[in-house]
Amino acid sequence: MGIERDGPPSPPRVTPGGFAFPGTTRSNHTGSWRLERPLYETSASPCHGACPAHEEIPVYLDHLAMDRPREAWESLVAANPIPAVTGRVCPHPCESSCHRGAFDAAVSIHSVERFLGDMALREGWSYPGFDGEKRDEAVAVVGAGPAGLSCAYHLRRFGYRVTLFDALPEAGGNCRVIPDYRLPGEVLSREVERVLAVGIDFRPGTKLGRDLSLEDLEEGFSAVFLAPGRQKNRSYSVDHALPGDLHHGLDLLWEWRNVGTLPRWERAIVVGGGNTAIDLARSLLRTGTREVHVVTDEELPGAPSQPGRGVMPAISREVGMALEEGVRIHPGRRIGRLILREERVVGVELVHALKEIEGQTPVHRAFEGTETVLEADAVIPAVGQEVDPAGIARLLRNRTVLPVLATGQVEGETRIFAGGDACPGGGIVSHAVGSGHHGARMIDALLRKKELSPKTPPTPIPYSSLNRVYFERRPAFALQEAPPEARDGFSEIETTGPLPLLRQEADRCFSCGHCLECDNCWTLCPDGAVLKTGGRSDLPVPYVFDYDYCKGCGLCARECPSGHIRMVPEP
Amino acid sequence: MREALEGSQAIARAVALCRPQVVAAYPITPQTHIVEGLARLIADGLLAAELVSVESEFSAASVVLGAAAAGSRSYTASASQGILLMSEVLYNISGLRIPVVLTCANRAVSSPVSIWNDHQDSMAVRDSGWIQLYCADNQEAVDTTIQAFRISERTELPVMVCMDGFTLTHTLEPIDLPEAAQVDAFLPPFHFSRTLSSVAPLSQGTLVSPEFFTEMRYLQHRAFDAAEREILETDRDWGHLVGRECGGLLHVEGDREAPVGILAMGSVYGTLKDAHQAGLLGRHVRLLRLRSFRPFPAEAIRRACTGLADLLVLDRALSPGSGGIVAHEIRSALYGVPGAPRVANVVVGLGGRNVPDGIFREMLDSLEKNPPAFSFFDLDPRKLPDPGPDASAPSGSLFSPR
Amino acid sequence: MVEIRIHGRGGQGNVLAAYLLATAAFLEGKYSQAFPSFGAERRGAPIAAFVRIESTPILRRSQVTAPRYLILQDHGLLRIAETVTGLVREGAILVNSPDSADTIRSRLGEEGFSIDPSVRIASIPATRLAMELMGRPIPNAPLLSAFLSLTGILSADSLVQALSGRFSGDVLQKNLSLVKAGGSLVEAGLWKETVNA
Amino acid sequence: MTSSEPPSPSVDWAALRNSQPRFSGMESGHGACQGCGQALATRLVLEAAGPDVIVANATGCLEIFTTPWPQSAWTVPWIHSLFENAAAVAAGIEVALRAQGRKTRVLAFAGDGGTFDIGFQALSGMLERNHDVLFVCFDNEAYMNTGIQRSGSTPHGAWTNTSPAGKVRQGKRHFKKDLLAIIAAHGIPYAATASVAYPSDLRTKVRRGLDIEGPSFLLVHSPCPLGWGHDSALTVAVDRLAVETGLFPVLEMERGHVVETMKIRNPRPVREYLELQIRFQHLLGDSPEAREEREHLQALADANIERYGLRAEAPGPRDSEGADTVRRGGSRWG
Repeated sequence: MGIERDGPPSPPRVTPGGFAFPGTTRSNHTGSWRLERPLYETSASPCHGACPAHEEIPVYLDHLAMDRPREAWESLVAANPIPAVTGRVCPHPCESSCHRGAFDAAVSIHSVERFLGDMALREGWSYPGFDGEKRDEAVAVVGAGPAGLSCAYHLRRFGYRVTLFDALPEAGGNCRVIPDYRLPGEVLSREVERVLAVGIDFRPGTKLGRDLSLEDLEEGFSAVFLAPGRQKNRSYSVDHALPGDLHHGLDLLWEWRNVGTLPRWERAIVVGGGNTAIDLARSLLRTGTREVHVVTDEELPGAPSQPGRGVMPAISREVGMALEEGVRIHPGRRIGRLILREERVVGVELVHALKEIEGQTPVHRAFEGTETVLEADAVIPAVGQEVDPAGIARLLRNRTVLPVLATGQVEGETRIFAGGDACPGGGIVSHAVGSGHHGARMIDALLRKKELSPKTPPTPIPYSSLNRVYFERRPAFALQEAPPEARDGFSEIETTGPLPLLRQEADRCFSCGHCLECDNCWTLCPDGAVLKTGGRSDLPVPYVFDYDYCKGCGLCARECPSGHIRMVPEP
Repeated sequence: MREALEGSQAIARAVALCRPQVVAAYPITPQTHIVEGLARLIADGLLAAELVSVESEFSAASVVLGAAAAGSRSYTASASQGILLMSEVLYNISGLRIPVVLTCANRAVSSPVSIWNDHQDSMAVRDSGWIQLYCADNQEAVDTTIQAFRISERTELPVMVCMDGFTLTHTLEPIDLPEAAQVDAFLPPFHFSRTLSSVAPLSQGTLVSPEFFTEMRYLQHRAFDAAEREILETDRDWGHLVGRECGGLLHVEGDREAPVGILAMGSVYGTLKDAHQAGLLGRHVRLLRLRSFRPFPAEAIRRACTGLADLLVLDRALSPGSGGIVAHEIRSALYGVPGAPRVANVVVGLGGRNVPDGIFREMLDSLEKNPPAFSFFDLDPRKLPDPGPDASAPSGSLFSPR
Repeated sequence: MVEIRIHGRGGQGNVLAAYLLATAAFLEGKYSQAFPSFGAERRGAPIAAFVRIESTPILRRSQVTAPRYLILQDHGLLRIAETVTGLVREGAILVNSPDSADTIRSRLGEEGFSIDPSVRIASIPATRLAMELMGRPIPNAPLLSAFLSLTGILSADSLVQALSGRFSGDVLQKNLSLVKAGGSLVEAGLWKETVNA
Repeated sequence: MTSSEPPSPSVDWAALRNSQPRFSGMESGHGACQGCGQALATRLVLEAAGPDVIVANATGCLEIFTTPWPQSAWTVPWIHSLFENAAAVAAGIEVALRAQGRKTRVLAFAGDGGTFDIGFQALSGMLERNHDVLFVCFDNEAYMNTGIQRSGSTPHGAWTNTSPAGKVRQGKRHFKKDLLAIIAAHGIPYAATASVAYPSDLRTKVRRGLDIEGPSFLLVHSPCPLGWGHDSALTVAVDRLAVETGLFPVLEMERGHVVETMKIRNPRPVREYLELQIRFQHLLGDSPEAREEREHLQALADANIERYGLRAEAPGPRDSEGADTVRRGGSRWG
């Protein structure tokens, strides 16, 4: 005997005229035909991959597009608690990576982020996600800049007790020196206050190395997150010469923030290509300095560049606006000599120069015989800051920045983590936010005695995986920008738009790798093998494949606009 | 009520009495007057039915298929080429077991073209799964038409009422038309158990695999057993209602004890009976009139043939290369029956050729001369291109060209 | 059984004449049968129609090959052999013609037909009558009327009743006047003994 | 990266299937080929038509793959009679319903064989007699049910088993029958063409056809992966190209006059369409014959664009790029 069934099935009985009852092919499971099966698979969007704060951008864009601004904000603050700040000051690398940029124009993500941040402040929304498990462990966070705030915030969400120390009387870190025309102080204050209000024990005016030691923290807390930032001005001189009344750029900005005054010069030269230089240059123009020059050996953002050539790190939009406003930028130059009368600066000798990046270290080169003279009554270095070793010298071990592992732990330490500007890389607010978030997650893993497995950066879904035929070209939303001639004061240059416009902008999102819930798969399956789950709790939303009937034709995957469906061989 | 009516008009009136909701037809001689009559009844408001004047017989059959499947009593009529053009649909209607009534105004099938009467058209679709009832006169055609709706609806088999073209359709004679109330009492409102309806949706006309096809066909075949009983019962009921019957499946009369019989279908039987009554047959003869060709009443035939030595079967259609058609089936029914009569088969009256009352005696006389099993009885060999050795044989003698 | 063959041309109302005759018979309680020659002929071509009248049910379905009476809707039909074929001895022919019966008989001889002396012939100018009274050359009503008058097999009233079943209004009135006129053109009962023979 | 879980045995799939927010006139488990354009088109038509319909179906793939007795995929009342009589059967159903005073709508389904060719007479008669029937032709441009033989709808140059490409012939010699012009000549209230690549447009047309009293006709271009020789995943993509090349004009007619067309902003070269399909492979080579046929097809597409005025510069809601852009949030049918 070969193969036999248990008992022969009784055959169906024939009907007059051969009629059949409706819908009975359901007993015919055509899924057995399948060689490949489709899977719903969320892939990383390029914007998410590019976002230093790890925001799930397509998710909150989707919420807003579907007219759920609060849900949008809530999913946004699941990664970044200060979107009104980052929405203004972040150079939004997300937009540079946006696939929509290759189609018509990148989605104006920062406009949406800022809009949601503002709306939350206006509406008084409070953060979601603080009603979970409460933990006994206490964690210390040093530095109430964006990294420290972010870390403290996420630790609170995980249920920890958090004490946040800062040397300054206010939280906010270097964000405080960003001029009001970019980031109104009130916006910053309100977001910072909201963060602190999640139950963080904030200790202002408490400086590590002066008011408490690392050992105190190690003893009093289960873990420590260090985010002291870079507060110490990098030393500057031109062949060891310095003007007598040397002002550092960042100090001037703090002076403006705290005292409300800035010196008025006839002609000031700001040295440096970063945001501090640009912020200061523009602030000086606004406060009465007649002429402001910026000298940098880097190239202007967006200028034709050779590989390895240094580009001004300042946000390109800001550089552009500075130029519009009358700041004179001298790229590819450096000051070769200060022209001093007594100790007073009367001018500088500029020389053609360039900055090349070879490996990790920049190389500055100047070219003799290209000197020109620029008269000036002030030279202000804004060439960056360094980490203040006070209290953390043990960890720095003669390095300029805190060495951290991928786990966020300081090299050689178990319970000490670090993030923000004090660590290598960084320099922008959203990066600080992201590092604080990362630190919080790693601390959580440590305290829960789980493996500290940092997320590997996701590979974003390629442009070719999208089915662009389902999208219509539409112009991108742009923030309203005051014309240069009207930018005399410190009121904000950019103003946002009404909800419907931002909603439309959010709707431009391709949702790369995410389900748009567009119904294409549900609509186009010839076999009716895609089912809507309709919010059922026992099933993933919004669709499932009914593999009883899916023949594996691949039509759904081919027609998915956002690359959310992948065909895989049948197991 | 008794009226002098042309056969076609009588059929139109009889159909109207059955209150069909849909009538679809394409004109073809000699069927035209039937549908024209119905059109006039509808135009005059005497019949509330949808008349669909289709673009072909094919569509006529298709329309009544759809209409009956959708729950309406439906009627069509045709003849000759029209029946053949319908044939694919005819198989379909019966296979779907949809009740429909069709009048076939029997006519020859071309080529060569003949608009006149014989039975080639209905015989061509004898295997299509339709009940076929042949009428001897117009009264019977009227009564059979009304009966046909009931038989069809009870058996879920379509019924073809066969009446000879011109000979009946165009002949005016007195007809007893039943009263509307009588027909209403006899024929309940149309009901089809598998009516297309979104309330109880069914799928009809499915693909049936070899695994089940035989059983499907068997079911259809068995339905004809039930149809035999239904035809008899319906005729009997009709008789109780109006006082006349149509002959059930097979009508036997004449000299019941005679050793010789003649079997015929359709209007030629009237002439035969007339000749018998007038004594023109010259001998005692048993007369058999086959009313139901499908279902084929084999048992009734065997009973009716008891005691016969010879049976002459008249065919009015031809299966070229074989012979008559009815006779084959009669022989088949008698096969193996002890003492079964010899069966002689003649084809007469093809393409409207007149069948005079004198011809029957010649046929009977020929039986005594050991006739061939099959012959063209009214063939005139003088008209053949190569008359051959029998060219001198007079018209009316048994002659087989084979 | 009385068997009648009516000859005419397509469009002259030949079949209608047969139907009227059979209907009139039916109205008198007789059995009757009327049918056309089943031709495929078009308007104007010679055609025939048949009538059978009997006091018992009629079973016969064959064509009328040996009629007792011929009714001819125009005398031109006399040139066609089929017209007179099969007429029984002592049969009779009624012809729509302005010519006299004798002229017609002699013309038949000229056409090569040998007519048995027992055959009776009568004629009326039915077309002329129809043109006068109805304005259309439809001769059948006066012909039928004359035929009934000659033979007496049915009453003129029955014909009137049959016509009333088919026509109404002006057409009916004109037909009725044609019936009246047609009947008056022949001698009533002239062929009666033939019928009874 | 997160993946959907394999079906959980605890899920009541039947209940989930029965609670879908759409009407299912043709159930799963039918035996259509993978990626069948006709199955997709039929599903869409029935969804738009809703449950209160009766379908008369011509012989063809659709009938075969939906009703393997004792099963049927149909949930609406359905009858299949023959290849060539769908229109007449539907007409019969329609008059019966009218006689009974029932309001159920009647649909006739046929392929291009049952419409352009063998079923054309019955269709013409049905249209002429003004039956209130929506006749839907699923046009896959050949007799696919019998194994890919040419039909009156097969485009010029296409390979089929009865119009093979060989040494002296380049596929079908004759042109695709201009059925729409013939339909137009009937002067019926509504006729339209549609494509499975534009489901919303298709749905709108089904509803319009059913709403209008009297006969209406809908020609739905329905790719056949088997007969056209394209990947089963490309059914919609191929059909979109059929529209965007101009080879298959999408339009609406009322009383024989074109009243609306789906505009093409960026007509695609015919070659892009041909390249996806094996039935046109012989036209892709460098031989003069292939080039000539290719140019011929391009000219036919251009002529369609010109004849129906399909070009548009500005975006419109019903142009080939804007007609079925996605709406997020499950509102595809909104």
